[in-house]
Amino acid sequence: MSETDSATEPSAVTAGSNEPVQQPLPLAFINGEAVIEKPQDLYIPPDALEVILESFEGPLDLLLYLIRKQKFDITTLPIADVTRQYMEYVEVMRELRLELAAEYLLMAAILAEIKSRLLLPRRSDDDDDEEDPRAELIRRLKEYELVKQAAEDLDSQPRLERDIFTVHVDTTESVAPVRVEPDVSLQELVLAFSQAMKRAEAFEHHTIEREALSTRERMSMILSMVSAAQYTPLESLFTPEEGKAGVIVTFLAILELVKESLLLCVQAGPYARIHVKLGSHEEDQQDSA
Amino acid sequence: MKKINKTQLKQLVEAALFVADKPLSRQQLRETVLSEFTVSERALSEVLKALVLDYQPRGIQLVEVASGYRFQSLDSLSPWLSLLWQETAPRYSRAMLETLALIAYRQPITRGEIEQVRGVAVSSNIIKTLTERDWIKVVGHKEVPGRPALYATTRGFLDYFSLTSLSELPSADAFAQMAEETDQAATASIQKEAPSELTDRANEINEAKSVTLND
Amino acid sequence: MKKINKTQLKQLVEAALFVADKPLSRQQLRETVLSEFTVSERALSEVLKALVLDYQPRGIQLVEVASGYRFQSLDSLSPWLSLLWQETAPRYSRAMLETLALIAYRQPITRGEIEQVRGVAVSSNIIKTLTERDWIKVVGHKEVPGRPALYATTRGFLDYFSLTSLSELPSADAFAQMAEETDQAATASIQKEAPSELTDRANEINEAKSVTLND
Repeated sequence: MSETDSATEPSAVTAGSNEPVQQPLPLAFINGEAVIEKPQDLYIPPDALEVILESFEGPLDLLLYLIRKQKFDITTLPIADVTRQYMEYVEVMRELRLELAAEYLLMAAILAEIKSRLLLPRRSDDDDDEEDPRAELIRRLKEYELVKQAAEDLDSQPRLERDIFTVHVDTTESVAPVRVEPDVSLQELVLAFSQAMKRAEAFEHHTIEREALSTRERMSMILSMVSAAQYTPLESLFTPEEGKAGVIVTFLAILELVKESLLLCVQAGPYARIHVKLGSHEEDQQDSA
Repeated sequence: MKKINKTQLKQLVEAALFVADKPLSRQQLRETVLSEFTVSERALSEVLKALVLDYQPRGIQLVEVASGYRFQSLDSLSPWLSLLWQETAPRYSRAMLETLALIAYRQPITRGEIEQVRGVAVSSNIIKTLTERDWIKVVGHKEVPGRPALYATTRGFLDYFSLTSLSELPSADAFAQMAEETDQAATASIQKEAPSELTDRANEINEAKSVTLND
Repeated sequence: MKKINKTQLKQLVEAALFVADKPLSRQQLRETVLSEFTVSERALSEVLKALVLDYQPRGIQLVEVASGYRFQSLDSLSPWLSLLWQETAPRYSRAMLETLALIAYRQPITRGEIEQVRGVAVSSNIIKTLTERDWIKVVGHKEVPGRPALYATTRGFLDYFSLTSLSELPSADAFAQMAEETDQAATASIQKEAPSELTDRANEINEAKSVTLND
């Protein structure tokens, strides 16, 4: 930054001495009123200047303001005039010991550089390659002007909270969130079983096989078919349509249930119909349920 | 105080009732959106009545509640409107899946028996969740002290997994193969289990089982 | 899938758009309130169009914004509706609006590029506020030293400004034209601003650029 600083000083001097007397420098608008005074002639309260400084969004904004104020055309940017006015402005800020953003000094350096390049005599063989040193700055000013306009347009765009409000309608009490249950795949289930079994000790008889499964399934089925309150005819537990295998599985399941006292088998006399009901302890359970 | 025509009054009152976060009373309407205007009590009543009528055939209704007027959805639409608020439940834990698997493969089974295999307690929450999902149910009680409930899977469980019967559940032989596939897919849950070990264990289990069945 | 008649469909869609906390897209309507019903794309369009028309003369309007359809109050009623709230709408500084405008028109864009165009540093606070408002988000990182974040606007931004797409932004055309010109010069200008070490390189680029410009 020290290089930039030193570059600012001489160019500011040059700007002041080389150019003809200009219009009074318009500093800024305060509450819509243009402040057009030569800064060195007029005491500006520091507060007011801070307002001025804050009203610019940086050096490009200040430059645009200066150009527009003087009714200059951006594309034919009179670099000497603009530079001189810019430097005066920067000087005032320095005099008032306002904290000057580095960007303002950098712009001062750019302006000085452009001006000096314009002053240098051109060598004829360079002419083809040499572009107007102002071109880049002009491009940036045009671009910034567009952004500035876009920001204003955006600000005037109807927006929520200020111009439009979203509606708020309550539901009646009968609306309740719907819970979406997680998906489980068969593979996950089988793997979970294999993991559980893997951890279990080998001597424990946690068995798995097709027949065992269907017997156990049948056991569950029978338990849900019979009640503790009344007897169910044994034959109603069989489904002849299943064939021999089905009947055997059902019979095995009944035997297993009887063995575990989950099922009570009752026969009134020889050759009488056999009835089943849930184990005696089930009775209390069923009644209370 | 300015005048306001009926159309504007209706629009303003309507919009106010819609954008407010809570019901608005006549008083509140007068103190806010209507504060600049001269509006007779009768004019306001008429506008409110007209609005109530306007919305009668629509999906939302203007109703008067204790604290004022508010728009609310038609009660009969609630079953579908509820679908706007879907809470996705978190994925099931390993404990949940193992419990379900044990009930599926070893039914009817008590909670104690599940705990014995898993080596850890089964939380009531797991049983509750599986019951609420209609995947498991109590089918009886075991004749041991405490008469613990015996759990089995439901028809809903079979339907969910597209099974016609429990015998269609993949058998022990399928474990090793599945584990292998899963290993390749690098699923974290099963990664540690070497496929060969699993096969051995599955065989052991099969042997142990045949003894049980024969006694 | 059930059938639903036109009156019921209209009531359901209307109520859903009213009770939802945010705009609903056709897709969202189908996935929630309409999930049980067979509704053709044409029937849904017709119902939405009819609802837009129904509300045209009213105090609230059905509009389409970036993320779907929503009911909102009539723009012209805002001076009075604002009276419903104690606090006034937030105002945004020029710095923030210019930054937001640049991100909107030039996305994806880095902070450095924004600073380049504006000629001043962009405060972290501005980026933070815009991010928290859910108006901008990081969509990637530019493959240059330091891999700076690339910012873009969100759907929330469009919704907030009642836009359906970026092409509806005011002065979009002027920007597109400028962007074309700037694209050619962009690299050069970045280098030119750089401190003296880069001067050599900047000159090279400037030379290259002048060739481009003279085409």
